[in-house]
Amino acid sequence: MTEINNTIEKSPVKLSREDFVSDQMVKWCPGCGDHAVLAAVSKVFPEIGYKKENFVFVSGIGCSSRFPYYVNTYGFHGIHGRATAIASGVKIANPKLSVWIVTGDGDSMAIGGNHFIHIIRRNIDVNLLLLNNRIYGLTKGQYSPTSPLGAVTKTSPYGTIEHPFNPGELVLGAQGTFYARAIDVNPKLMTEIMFEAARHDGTSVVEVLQNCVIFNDGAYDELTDRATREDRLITLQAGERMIFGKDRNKGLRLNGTSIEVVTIGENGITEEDILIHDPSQHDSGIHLMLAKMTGPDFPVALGVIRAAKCPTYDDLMEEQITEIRAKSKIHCMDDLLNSGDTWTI
Amino acid sequence: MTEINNTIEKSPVKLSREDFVSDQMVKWCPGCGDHAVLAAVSKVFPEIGYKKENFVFVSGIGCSSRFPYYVNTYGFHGIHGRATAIASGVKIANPKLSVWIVTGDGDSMAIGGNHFIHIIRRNIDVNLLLLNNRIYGLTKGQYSPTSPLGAVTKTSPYGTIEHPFNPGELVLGAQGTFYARAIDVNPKLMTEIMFEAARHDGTSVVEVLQNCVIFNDGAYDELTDRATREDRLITLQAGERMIFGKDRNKGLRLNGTSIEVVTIGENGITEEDILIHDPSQHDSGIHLMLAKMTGPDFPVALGVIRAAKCPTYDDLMEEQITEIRAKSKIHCMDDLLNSGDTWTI
Amino acid sequence: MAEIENKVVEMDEVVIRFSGDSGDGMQLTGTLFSDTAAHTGNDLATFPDFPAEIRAPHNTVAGVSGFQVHFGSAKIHTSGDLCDVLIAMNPASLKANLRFAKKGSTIITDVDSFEEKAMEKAGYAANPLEDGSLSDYIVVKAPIRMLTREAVKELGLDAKSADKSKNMFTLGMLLFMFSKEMTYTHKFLEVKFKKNPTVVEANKRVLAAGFNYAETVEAIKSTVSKVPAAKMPKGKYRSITGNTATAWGLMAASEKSGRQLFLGSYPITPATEILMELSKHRNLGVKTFQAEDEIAGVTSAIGACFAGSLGITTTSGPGFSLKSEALGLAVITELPLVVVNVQRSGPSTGMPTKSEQGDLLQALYGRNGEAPMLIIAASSPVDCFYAAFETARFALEHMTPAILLTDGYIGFGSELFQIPKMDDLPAIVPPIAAPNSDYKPYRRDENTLARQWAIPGTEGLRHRIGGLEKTDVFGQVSTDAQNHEKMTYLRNEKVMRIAERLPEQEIFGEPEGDLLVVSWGGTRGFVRSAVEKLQKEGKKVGHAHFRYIMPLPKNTRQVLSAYKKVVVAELNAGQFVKYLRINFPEITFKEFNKVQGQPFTVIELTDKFNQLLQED
Amino acid sequence: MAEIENKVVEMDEVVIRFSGDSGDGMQLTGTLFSDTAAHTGNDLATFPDFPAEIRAPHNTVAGVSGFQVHFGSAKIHTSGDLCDVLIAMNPASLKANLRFAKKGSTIITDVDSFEEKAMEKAGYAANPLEDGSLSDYIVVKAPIRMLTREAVKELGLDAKSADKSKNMFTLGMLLFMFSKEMTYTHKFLEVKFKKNPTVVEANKRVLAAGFNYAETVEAIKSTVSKVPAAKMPKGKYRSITGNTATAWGLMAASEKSGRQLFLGSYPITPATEILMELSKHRNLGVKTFQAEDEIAGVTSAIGACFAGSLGITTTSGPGFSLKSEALGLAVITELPLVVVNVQRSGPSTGMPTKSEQGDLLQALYGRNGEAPMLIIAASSPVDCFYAAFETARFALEHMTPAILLTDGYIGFGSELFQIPKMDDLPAIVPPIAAPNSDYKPYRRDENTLARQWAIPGTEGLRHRIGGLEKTDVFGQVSTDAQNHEKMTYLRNEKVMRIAERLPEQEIFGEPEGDLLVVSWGGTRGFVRSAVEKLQKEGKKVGHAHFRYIMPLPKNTRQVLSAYKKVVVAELNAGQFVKYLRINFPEITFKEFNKVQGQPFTVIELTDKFNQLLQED
Ligand SMILES: Cc1ncc(C[n+]2csc(CCOP(=O)(O)OP(=O)(O)O)c2C)c(N)n1
Ligand SMILES: Cc1ncc(C[n+]2csc(CCOP(=O)(O)OP(=O)(O)O)c2C)c(N)n1
Ligand code: SF4
Ligand code: SF4
Ligand SMILES: [Mg+2]
Ligand SMILES: [Mg+2]
Repeated sequence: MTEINNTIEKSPVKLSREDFVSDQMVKWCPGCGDHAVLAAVSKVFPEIGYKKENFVFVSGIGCSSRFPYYVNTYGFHGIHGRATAIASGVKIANPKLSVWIVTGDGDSMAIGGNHFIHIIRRNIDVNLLLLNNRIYGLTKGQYSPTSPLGAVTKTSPYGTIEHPFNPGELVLGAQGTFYARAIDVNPKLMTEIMFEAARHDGTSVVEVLQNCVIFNDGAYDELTDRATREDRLITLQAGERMIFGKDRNKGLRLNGTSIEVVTIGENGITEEDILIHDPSQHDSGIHLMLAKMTGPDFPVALGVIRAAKCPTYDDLMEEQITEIRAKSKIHCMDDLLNSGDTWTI
Repeated sequence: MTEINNTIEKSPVKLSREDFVSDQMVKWCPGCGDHAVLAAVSKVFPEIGYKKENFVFVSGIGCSSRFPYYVNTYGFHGIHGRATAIASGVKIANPKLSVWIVTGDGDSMAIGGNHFIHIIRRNIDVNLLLLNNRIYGLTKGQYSPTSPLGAVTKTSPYGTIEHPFNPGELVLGAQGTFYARAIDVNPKLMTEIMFEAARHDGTSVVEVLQNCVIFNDGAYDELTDRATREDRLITLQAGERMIFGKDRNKGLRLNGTSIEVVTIGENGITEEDILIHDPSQHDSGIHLMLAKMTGPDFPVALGVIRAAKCPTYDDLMEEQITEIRAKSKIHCMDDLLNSGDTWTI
Repeated sequence: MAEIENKVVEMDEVVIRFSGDSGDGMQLTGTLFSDTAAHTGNDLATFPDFPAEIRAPHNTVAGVSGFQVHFGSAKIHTSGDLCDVLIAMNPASLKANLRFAKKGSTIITDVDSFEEKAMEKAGYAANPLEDGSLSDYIVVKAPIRMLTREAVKELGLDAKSADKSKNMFTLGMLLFMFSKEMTYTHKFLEVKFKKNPTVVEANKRVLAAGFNYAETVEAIKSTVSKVPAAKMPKGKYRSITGNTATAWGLMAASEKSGRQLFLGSYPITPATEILMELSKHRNLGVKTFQAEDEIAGVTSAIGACFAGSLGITTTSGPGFSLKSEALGLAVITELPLVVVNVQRSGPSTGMPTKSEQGDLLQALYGRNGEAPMLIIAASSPVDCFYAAFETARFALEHMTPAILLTDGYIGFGSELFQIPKMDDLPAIVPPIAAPNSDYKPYRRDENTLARQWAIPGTEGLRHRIGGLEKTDVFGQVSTDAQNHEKMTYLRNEKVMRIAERLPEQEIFGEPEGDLLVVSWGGTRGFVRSAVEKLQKEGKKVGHAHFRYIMPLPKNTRQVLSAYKKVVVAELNAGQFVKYLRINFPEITFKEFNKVQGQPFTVIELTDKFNQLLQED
Repeated sequence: MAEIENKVVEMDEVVIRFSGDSGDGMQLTGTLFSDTAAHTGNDLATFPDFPAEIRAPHNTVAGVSGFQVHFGSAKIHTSGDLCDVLIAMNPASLKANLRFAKKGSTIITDVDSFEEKAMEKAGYAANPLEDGSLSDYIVVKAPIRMLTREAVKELGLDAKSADKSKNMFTLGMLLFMFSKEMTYTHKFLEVKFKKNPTVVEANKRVLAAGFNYAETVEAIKSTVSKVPAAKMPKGKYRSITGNTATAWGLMAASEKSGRQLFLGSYPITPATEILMELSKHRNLGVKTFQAEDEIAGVTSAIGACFAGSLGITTTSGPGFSLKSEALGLAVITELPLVVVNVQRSGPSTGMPTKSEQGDLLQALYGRNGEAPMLIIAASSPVDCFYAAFETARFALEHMTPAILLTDGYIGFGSELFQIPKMDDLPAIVPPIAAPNSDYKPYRRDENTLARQWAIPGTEGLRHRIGGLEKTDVFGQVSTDAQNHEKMTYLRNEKVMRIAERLPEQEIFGEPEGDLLVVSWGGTRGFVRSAVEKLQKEGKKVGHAHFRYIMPLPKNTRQVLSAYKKVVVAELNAGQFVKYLRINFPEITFKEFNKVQGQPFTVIELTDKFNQLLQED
């Protein structure tokens, strides 16, 4: 991981994970995937290297949104669905803070869907951890916008009749500049992705496939089962070919307008035919195809799928202020009050 | 246009545009693009052929949202941003109504963004006319989520610092099954598209590029100017090649993962090389590329860009009711009250 | 059994509190005990006390789950204050629940769970079973875990599986203690585990083991008691929670009115159960729409109302706030929307699992502009059924949006419900406009002032309504000054006229006296119990419990003037009393407010009322 | 000019109403006339009357745009009731505005616009200028269009371009009528069109043509009048609208407190101008965030507050409703959020361009749970500056969210503003926690009960707050019953203690008397004028106008008890009076309510007060 360079002040001393451990009892269910995310955060924050008082966590409501209590930074536990909007205010007000949003699939994409697409569109420089367990955990098991069609839950006893969002697709549809997918059982990948999210200027959305052991256990079994996972997952790395499989002999390539899975060594296919991953590519078409891939025909993509450069809202705001300030003749309220059409009696 | 076939009752007599003219004074500014949409609606409704009492218009708030007052159907002028949610209730409650939403770029994608993406995700069978003038008209000229970056408006005197949504991209990112783009100055295309929208089972989003003569005049000049428009626009037709240009010698084809503009007759390119438009294709990758195309390098696509088959929420609801009803032993409240664990004293 | 019956003490009423770790099955144990009592003729009320977290760490106070049942041979109004028997399945549950135990009550503990580490996690420095701190109680130290494992050993169950039936041991003990048979539980087990006979057998054996063990314990044997059957009206009964009752009341109104039920709702504690319950009833044509947020919940319901359905939205405080704007739309379009607010402790997210009556003023005034709505407050779990039915009925017949206020306490609580016959419920006849009639959107019925409902799809009634002010009768968009004032007063008057159809407000007690206790909503049971107690002591105390908030019953002024003093008791900082002061400025009101996220206790009420009786 | 001055009549005050088609430039004409009057020493107030539609069809009543100015030689409180001069640039504007003209007033019409088709579109069956229907007025039938075209013919302008300066002709006439010079307008034109000298010249010629024409008209010549300069405090002045004043007041508070101003807002009539104004001031570091909706507006502002800014959100009724839930969050996190609600006529979308005072009870009670906020109401366009400043000041110093109520009438209206010096405004010192201090999120200042503000980025103050109830001092998540009650009362008491810092409520008039008129917010001017009028007639009437709503000034009870009768006058169905009844049950209040989307008129107020004085 190369160093991060931006306007957020770095810590003069090397921090450790203990610097971010809070004194609160962690009350998630034993076995919940959220624990792994917490562990990854406290591991990666010292590496990111900002002063500890420059980190701010903002969340909404949900099991996942209890996160801020469990990590020793500045923290704001908001209201349901509004973490993204609250965080927008925090970051615009003070761009020198490293702002992290923790949200659930319901919090971000059900009630919070509007702020979610708008923060992404504006490309405000925050990092968003979307803990996607495809269920409402805190309210005990109702379906969410990511629950698969037909899912039987407390509010869909006969199966849902709703097509789910694919978070990656929605992010890209909203002009997203950074989208990555991690999974709770792979902490190493999670910390790598978090580091990249921190490095990215703009809204970084990190979807974590997170198991809710109580209300949706096994939602990602296919992707975590040792027997199948290597054939069901592909971990994308910038600059590397999209190769996967137990025998590392499967790959992705383009066929006409669609992506397809091929086997290296069959039908004359060689490594050269396999696509090379470029998360920084401006055109999001291929990123979309990668984000959409799903079983059984395709492997699910993990890793940083998109990380494209684009000006951030907060930078543009600061630039505009600097520029207008330099041009204007009005420097304080007394100037303003006395400007324009006035007269004396 | 082939006939529409669904459960909505048809009129036994042939209706005419007069059947849909309301007795209210139309109060849009002279020259506003909204007038053209109104004209197109009253022209196409008789062709769609439903009984006139089966049409319902639902709108939010905005200039465009005054629409229901100006057309003689059942109408509900809602509150800002909620037309999509209100219409969801209308359609689910009575799937035998033909439900039309009229909304603006602010109404649908600013305050109404959440309901917008969710109605699309659920694929509720309504028709949504999105009158996109890239400005807030009714409140007199503030920028909207579709105003281009840098736009100078009443609330962005120094230019906006926000990246706009592309409505088509957002629709597809939200799992849209129907997306079309029309322009106010082309009434024929508009009525054709509206007819196709009515035919489509699921949420049909029709974006109309609409000129606001007062607060954003000329937003689409490039696309309406006789001198340039044929080179700046491409009108897509199902089953036809994507050819455009004053001389009908330009076309679109795929190059690697991207779309490109080519000239027929140059560099050995023949008509055969040009892509054929298939709005019904399930994979939305190519539709996304088409929806995203923008000047100066690409023509802007008009016409039905996507119309893919997918079960609708309202049909699934009715099916579920029929199925569960047939299975259940409880047929009325007395049955329910007396079911399960009871005892007599 | 003969032996037992010899020693039994008769008791009028008993409160038992079950508590244990989230995984200990205390909700089920409590429910089974309650059902047994109900089937044997007791009246009863129950209340579950869930932890705020889904499954907080094992053996922590945060992870304790509780269930309280109050059963008796007379009318039971509440799930009880303090308990006569406390079950504590581990140290944390003892820690969390001791404050609910009466002095002198029996505490049944699983002594096997009082291990070093568990006690430490619960925050005990020393073993409370041994340090004398429980000397005011009768403590039963039962080796529940050990005896449970013992009981199923023969069946070849491992310790982990065996431990899952520990709760049956406890249940067996309690059945013995209160002279109840095991048959109800047997039947339940046979149905529930019909695919797994070993589990049935294991549970039955553990149940019997507990039952038999109790007999060997001196402390229990000497206190075995029996609560005789209550004299309840003859009829068919079931047990029901407030949230289920609300759902059913709305469904009953749908059936009676012939209007399809459409629910647009977003999950939120403690209202989610209504959505969950209604989503089960596709068989009765119920359409539930789990919306993306509360705003879509209410606006989809408004859309459904426009389309001719009984449109409903259910929520709790924060969600209710989000609906404010849309409620204004329902007011100005005069559609029969029903909003259920299962109140919880605020402000903001507050204490989501705790109950409060904090949203009354918001229900009355929480909308921009003058936006009056009908408001009814349910007073008990069973009353949720009738209150929901009535709210929908008046909404539909008077074409007004309406709010039903319940709360987490009565929503989660349960009572015995004498099953009504649908034929006995009043008819509901909404003013639906006839096809091709001379329809004007805002023409009103002379008496009720209700406008007519013209349902899309009906021939000859095409019209447009919406959130802008409209002209009287004709419904054209208008900014006319006089018209706006007229419409404002008409909308208000329409709601006020519903008072003509309401029963008179009753006083429980003498028609006049020293102290009138006023309450509203879910506190009825506690207040009634307290007043009954004082009345028995010969004090001139009366009770006026309000279900109808807006409008108030016509005789309210008279009722409030009948006693020397009036005190308004409510679970907030004083909201109904503000509303009464506005309406009856000439009357002096005293207040008794509690803002703790907890129900009243009878004792604090009687203390307060006694004090008021003595004051000058 | 000498000649004119010979005939002038002196007048104390005059009301002029300009009206015409949306495109006729009446807003500009009115503003230029007003500015001229102001520069010549008159006090004044103005109010624009926009059409609801952006540009409704030409010549329709829906498309009429109006502007009223009230200027005088004494203190001017309002933009006036009925006008002395009505300008009607076309038949529709006559139709729409005649009801605002005093009997006997002068009506100036562009006779050229009274063409058949235009009259029909305006809804006139016969020409009102000729059918005798205006016999109660002095009607000036000026051929404005013709003479305007004439005046610029030499410059080679076509009819369409010429017609654009018709308004200058009218302005010229009025300047003559009220003995004002044309110099101010000349200067304005020179600046505005500095790139186009022909346009400057054309406008100047038309202006002069109007001026000269007026002299030739007998009806005008005989009524030429002069309103002498007012005796105003010495100082520097400018004219300001309420919305701009609000924006500037907030900016002043930002500068004084050293807290960056962050505005999160979504456009809505009539509040949008505040967002528009603030977005101009990047030069002063103002950050405006045009949010995707009102909820993002308020929650982003809460986020900014958390981050150490003066976080603000501005809106009107429907948007205010949407913010309800988030306001609860600001209450429980105790952050200094400022919410501005520029009230408009409700319920729901209601009449968006009309003003009302309908959101008071919502401001007080429109949140779930017990969620008290500071509430201040501005009483005039200029007072918006001071009220906004004060609202922000108390919010910041007491760490409480606060609501500023204004309304469409004072928001769009303008007054003359004596420019204050920033040094003369009070300091603002928020309780910001020092780096590495022993910080506890909910430890409070002994006097104010304000908690400290620990700003992210500060060393040693990491902490977490949020919407769940927290323990006193330490700020841990808690469902403890006693703690919740304590925190509930602390949050309330903190707001109530602000009363210690408020000035005493004043009575305008004698300390005691027969009738005390109580009002609040934007109605101050009308009520004050009415009371002044009655006082001049010797009646014992006083006026108590409230700016501080929550908390009320400490001496309020005393003030309300000083007079024999108390009447509360407000532009709603009676909201402040409800609040007063709650707080002062012992006082009898009478009500005068108006719910028409229109301001009071002095005449209806005096009528009502006279009636109350006579009643027993
Ligand atoms: C305004 C509002 N509506 C509803 C709720 C209830 N609620 C709390 S969390 C939640 C959903 C949680 O799901 P998700 O965001 O996926 O988080 P998870 O618990 O699964 O981590 C809901 C519906 C609330 N607290 N506030
Ligand atoms: C809750 C609420 N917020 C804000 C408004 C004010 N408002 C009305 S329409 C509108 C935007 C209109 O823009 P758009 O949807 O693009 O429609 P257009 O007028 O351009 O057709 C706004 C902000 C409102 N009426 N209600
Ligand atoms: S309910 Fe599910 S998501 Fe919530 S803490 Fe438990 S396992 Fe995790
Ligand atoms: S303001 Fe613009 S969008 Fe609105 S009616 Fe006028 S031209 Fe049309
Ligand atoms: Mg979830
Ligand atoms: Mg628009």
